[in-house]
Amino acid sequence: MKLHEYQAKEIFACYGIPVPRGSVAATAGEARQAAADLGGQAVVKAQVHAGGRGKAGGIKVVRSPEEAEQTAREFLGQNLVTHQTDARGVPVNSVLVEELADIRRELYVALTIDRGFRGPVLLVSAAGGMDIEEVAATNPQDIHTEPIEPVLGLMPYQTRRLAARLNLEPAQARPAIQVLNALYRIFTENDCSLVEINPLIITGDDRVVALDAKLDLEDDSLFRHADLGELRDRSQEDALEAEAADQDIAYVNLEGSVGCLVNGAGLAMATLDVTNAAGAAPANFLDVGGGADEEKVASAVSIILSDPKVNRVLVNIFGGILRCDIAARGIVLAFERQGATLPLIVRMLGTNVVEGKEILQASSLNVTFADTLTEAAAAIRQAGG
Amino acid sequence: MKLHEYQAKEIFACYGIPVPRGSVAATAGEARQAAADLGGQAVVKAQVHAGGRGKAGGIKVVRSPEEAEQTAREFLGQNLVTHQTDARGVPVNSVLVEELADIRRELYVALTIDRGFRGPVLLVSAAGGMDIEEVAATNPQDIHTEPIEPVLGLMPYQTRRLAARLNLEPAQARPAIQVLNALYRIFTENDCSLVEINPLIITGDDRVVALDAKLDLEDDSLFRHADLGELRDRSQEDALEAEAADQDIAYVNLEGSVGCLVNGAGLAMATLDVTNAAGAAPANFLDVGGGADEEKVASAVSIILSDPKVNRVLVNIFGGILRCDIAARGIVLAFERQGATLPLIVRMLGTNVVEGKEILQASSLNVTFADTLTEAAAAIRQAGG
Amino acid sequence: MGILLNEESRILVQGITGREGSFHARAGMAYGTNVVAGVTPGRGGQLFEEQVPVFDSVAQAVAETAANVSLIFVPPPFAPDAIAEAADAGVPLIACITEGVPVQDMARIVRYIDHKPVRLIGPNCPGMINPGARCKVGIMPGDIHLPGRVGVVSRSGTLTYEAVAQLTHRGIGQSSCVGIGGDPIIGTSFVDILRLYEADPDTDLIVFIGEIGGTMEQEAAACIKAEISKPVCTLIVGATAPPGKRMGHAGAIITGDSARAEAKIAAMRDAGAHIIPTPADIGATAEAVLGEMG
Amino acid sequence: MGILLNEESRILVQGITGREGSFHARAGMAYGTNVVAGVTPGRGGQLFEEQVPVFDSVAQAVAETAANVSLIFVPPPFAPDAIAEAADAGVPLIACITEGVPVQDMARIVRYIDHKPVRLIGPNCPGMINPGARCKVGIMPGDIHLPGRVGVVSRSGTLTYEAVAQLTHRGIGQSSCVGIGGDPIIGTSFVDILRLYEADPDTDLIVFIGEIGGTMEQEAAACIKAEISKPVCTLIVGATAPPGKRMGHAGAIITGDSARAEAKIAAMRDAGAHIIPTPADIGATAEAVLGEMG
Repeated sequence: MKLHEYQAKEIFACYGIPVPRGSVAATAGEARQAAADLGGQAVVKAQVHAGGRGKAGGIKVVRSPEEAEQTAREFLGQNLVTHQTDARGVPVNSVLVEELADIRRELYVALTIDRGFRGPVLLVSAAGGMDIEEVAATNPQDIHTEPIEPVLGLMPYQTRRLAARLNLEPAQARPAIQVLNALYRIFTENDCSLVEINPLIITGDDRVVALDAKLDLEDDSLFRHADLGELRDRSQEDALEAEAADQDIAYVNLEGSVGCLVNGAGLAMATLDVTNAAGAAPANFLDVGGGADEEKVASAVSIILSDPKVNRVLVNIFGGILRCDIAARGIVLAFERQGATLPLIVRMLGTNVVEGKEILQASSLNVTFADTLTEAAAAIRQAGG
Repeated sequence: MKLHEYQAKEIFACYGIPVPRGSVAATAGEARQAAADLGGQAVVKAQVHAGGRGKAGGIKVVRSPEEAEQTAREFLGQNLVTHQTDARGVPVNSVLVEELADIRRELYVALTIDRGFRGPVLLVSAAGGMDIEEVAATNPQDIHTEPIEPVLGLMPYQTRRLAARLNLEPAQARPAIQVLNALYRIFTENDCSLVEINPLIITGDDRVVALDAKLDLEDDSLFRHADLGELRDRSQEDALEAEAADQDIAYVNLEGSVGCLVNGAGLAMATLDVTNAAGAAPANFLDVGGGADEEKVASAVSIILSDPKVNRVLVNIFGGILRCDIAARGIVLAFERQGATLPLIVRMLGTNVVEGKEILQASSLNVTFADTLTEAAAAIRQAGG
Repeated sequence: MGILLNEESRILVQGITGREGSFHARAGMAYGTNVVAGVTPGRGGQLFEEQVPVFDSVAQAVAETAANVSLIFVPPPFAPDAIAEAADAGVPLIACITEGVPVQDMARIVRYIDHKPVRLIGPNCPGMINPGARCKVGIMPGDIHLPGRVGVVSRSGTLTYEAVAQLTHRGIGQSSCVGIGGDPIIGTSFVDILRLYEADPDTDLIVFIGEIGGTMEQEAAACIKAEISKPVCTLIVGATAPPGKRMGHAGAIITGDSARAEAKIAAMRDAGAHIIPTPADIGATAEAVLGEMG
Repeated sequence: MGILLNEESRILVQGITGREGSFHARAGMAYGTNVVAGVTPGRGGQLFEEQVPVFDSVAQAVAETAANVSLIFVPPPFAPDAIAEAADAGVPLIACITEGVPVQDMARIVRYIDHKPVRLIGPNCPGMINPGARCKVGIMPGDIHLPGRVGVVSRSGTLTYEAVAQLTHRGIGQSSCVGIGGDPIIGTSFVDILRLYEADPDTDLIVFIGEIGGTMEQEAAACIKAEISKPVCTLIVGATAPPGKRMGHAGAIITGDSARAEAKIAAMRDAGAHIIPTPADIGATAEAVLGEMG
């Protein structure tokens, strides 16, 4: 789950990480007032769950409260399209109005889980303010990492080493190290999957300030952070993906026309590959999950059917935890509820497969059965006619 | 460093461990008021840094505010002698006045460091309210332990297991497990060397309450708990031992007449053994420590000389971190400051031993040198004559 | 013989009285698995299916039944505790099926286990099966398996079944099948399983199913190149997944070039693995390689 | 040969610019120890005693000088970090002299180290010395030692020197001497050192100095009984310490019967160790046992 910059900065401030003075505004009037409170000059930042705001025009420096009001009016209610969003972009419902910063240096700092290390790693780079993935691709030696042993936590020798790699002067190293320690506490105490400051700036008077803030919470740990769960902003999410997520269905909206209902992430990806190999394009990735009941399967199918791009549906279920008869009932339920008549290609194997097929056969649905992935690919081509 | 029961209970309460209602009183009038606030009936508990208060008459049930006042008057300003104190006892400067408890069961719970496990262990017993060391000696099977891996912390399966060993009913297990979890947080977050509740009671209505509270802080970690360091009550400590501790000198007052100045705890114990084997009795254990300078050695000698039991002084210094010349200068300084003329047996070896002996020889002190422990033993006998 | 499981495996099911736990315990028993105990705190003393004793703790279950494999189905918030309890009780092999276990809990758990003679499979995995020993410790449908001499290893569940079904369809049996799980932090890696297959005298060929995301396939490729003498058939799925999108709980996040399918396929090809062109070709590729081996 | 240290030992001193660090680095160099580097954060680039380069970090020091032993003198609040830094930098042998290290920090540090090929001696210890190799890593006075074939091990510092002085006085040399430290949680136990001496072809006899408190001497006795073929002379100090009193930082707390000197002496006698009657008899007892060995 993603937080907005202003929400992340509130958490940062609680942990003692310096952030610019400022306030969030939901209306142009509030933005005007916020800029006035800062003395007129300010930076107005669109609050969206997407990186690349700067290049996309979502961050503007203003020289007066009037200009702040005008800029907020331009931002609010519009969709911002960045290289991380799709073509529709994401809606701007609030802006953050902040004091201008006196930037001497821009650093990059982040914490995430490293699969290889099997624990958290701290990453820093002197190349702050840039696209860090590009830095990683082109100049990997400019990114410095410290794996953090959970039993020890972030140790002083590690933060000293990072400060040295960033060429920080002694007066800057101390506050920078405090930021790193606070960031680790934020990461662990809130079960984050990512905390990122880009840029972490050093000001002309050697203060260290988080100019931006990114904080992603690990979905699987939200059960113990009820307060943080309330910060979710559904307006920033793809409507279908959000609906799916509510039901614990992994769904990603894609560009094609073949709706895919699959159980298991790996098989779901394999299904995309098979669909593509068949010369068709999948409309979505969908993993209905292992513990799905009839209703959850029906919800998943409804999500697929509510996507206007979809002109045929491919079901690829390998019965394990999810039994084929349950899946079949859910599919029939959803098709009948919506009165859908789209062609349905069904490939089922595993637990209770016979019962599953019988249920589908007994229904009014336009079903083509496939026994293998090869047959399924042929059927997709056929149905796409 | 030890805390008083009432101080420990304040910390317990902060961590959500239920404690009896009550308040601490430094005067008989305050005790009267405290009992009145509780409705008259109360228990009055002498606040001293020593176990065995109950048997020693330091805990009394009172039936009225007047009786509370009377009891407090008897306690306050007196010394309480328990089996854990010496014959002088320790002064009672405050009493804790608490509501009477409805005791159904008495449990024992403690957390400490286990050297073998090299980490914290949680101990529980159904034999609460008793001398736990006696339980451990006579019925070790009645004490249940759970080692706690620092990387995991106290895990639910462990507290479930302890609750089962204590034969707790489900309604009691939940609050008891909450107490165990809180106790572990107290232990780790405050760098305790011991946290103990004896008894942890189960009330008639299945509440779990800490009737007593013992909390020892690890001295070596006090530097990061400045607030807790302020809770130190010097009145409870042996004056000489407290003075020594202030200077980071390990000193234990004993019963004999041979003052001992030694560097290193092991050699200091060996020196006690040698002194005893020589038929004499040491007046103290004293380890002046490795990093001692001249002034610290002088302080140590002054502590020895201020003990009226001492009629001769044995110095056993093996120069390492502490150089013999530094030790010699400190000894001379202290003797001369106090104008002491007691016989001094000096056994010195190691770094700068020649210079050390020269300094002592050049002084006005009544010195007998010994080269070996055997010679030192002989000199002790001689000087004791 | 196969790996991890054999005729001596005595299975304990943690969470046996829950919906999934009971379903799969029954399915395992129906397959022939020697389920000797169940654990559900507070349910000690019950009998599961009128034959399997249920205990309050893993330690009790191990003491009473000499269970030596634990299969975990408890809900995600309790899974780290269940794993630690099994490890503490001395269970040498643990499979945690539970999906959605907090990642930072797992970071601590794997370090705890590193100190102990314990192998953890998962979490968020389908488990493992040894068809020859009729021993199924997981959620895979047992009847698609056929005893034989091909070792299967995969990150995910249903894709493993797909691989097995294609093999069995062509009469190619399996020595063992293991799904190591798709979470960011798991107990046993591809490399661990590859080494076990290499050492297993009853495995002739390894079918390896990888995915986009992370670099575990590259590490496996390095291991194959350096240590594995047996032929490996490799499928990497996710080649057509769009970049920058998160594909379900498998944690298939395309983060950098090395996480992409092409990079993984290249590493595997360089390691001498036989590349399976599409997910539909698993059985055919294995059959062809076995044919070459004669 | 001796244990832990030899002619190949290249010593790094953490805290070399401090009062104690500089004193003992100098003393070690004067004894003949190959001190190759120092570390003090913020002092990198300096030269200690005009010959030993000082670095900002252990990793730099190891990279530049191939140091393979670290001797730590930093103040107690920073000692856990110094140990972890040395372990992380791959230093295989660390001696932490610092007294007063927080115990719960050490509980975490020893677990971190358990994962690594690192041996930690201490903290709160005198260190170790190999007189034959003229290598001194600690705070013991070097000149009391004599090269020879007796291995000394003790919890505490000055009592170790006492033992060594009595041995040297009688012309009995030492293969190695190690003080393992008196804190509740230490990196290396008596048992670890006993095994090293057992395996060392140049050690004929072991002098073991124990203390009241804890049960480490009993564990050592069990090891001696089961594993140690070489004769062991044992002194246990603290027999006349009053019960219930804490005797300094050595952590000599008399908690139960097994922590008392009598129990430890009995365990050692049962293990076949030669009991040294009083602290004055260390040299005489060793001499007598060596005489019996012929």
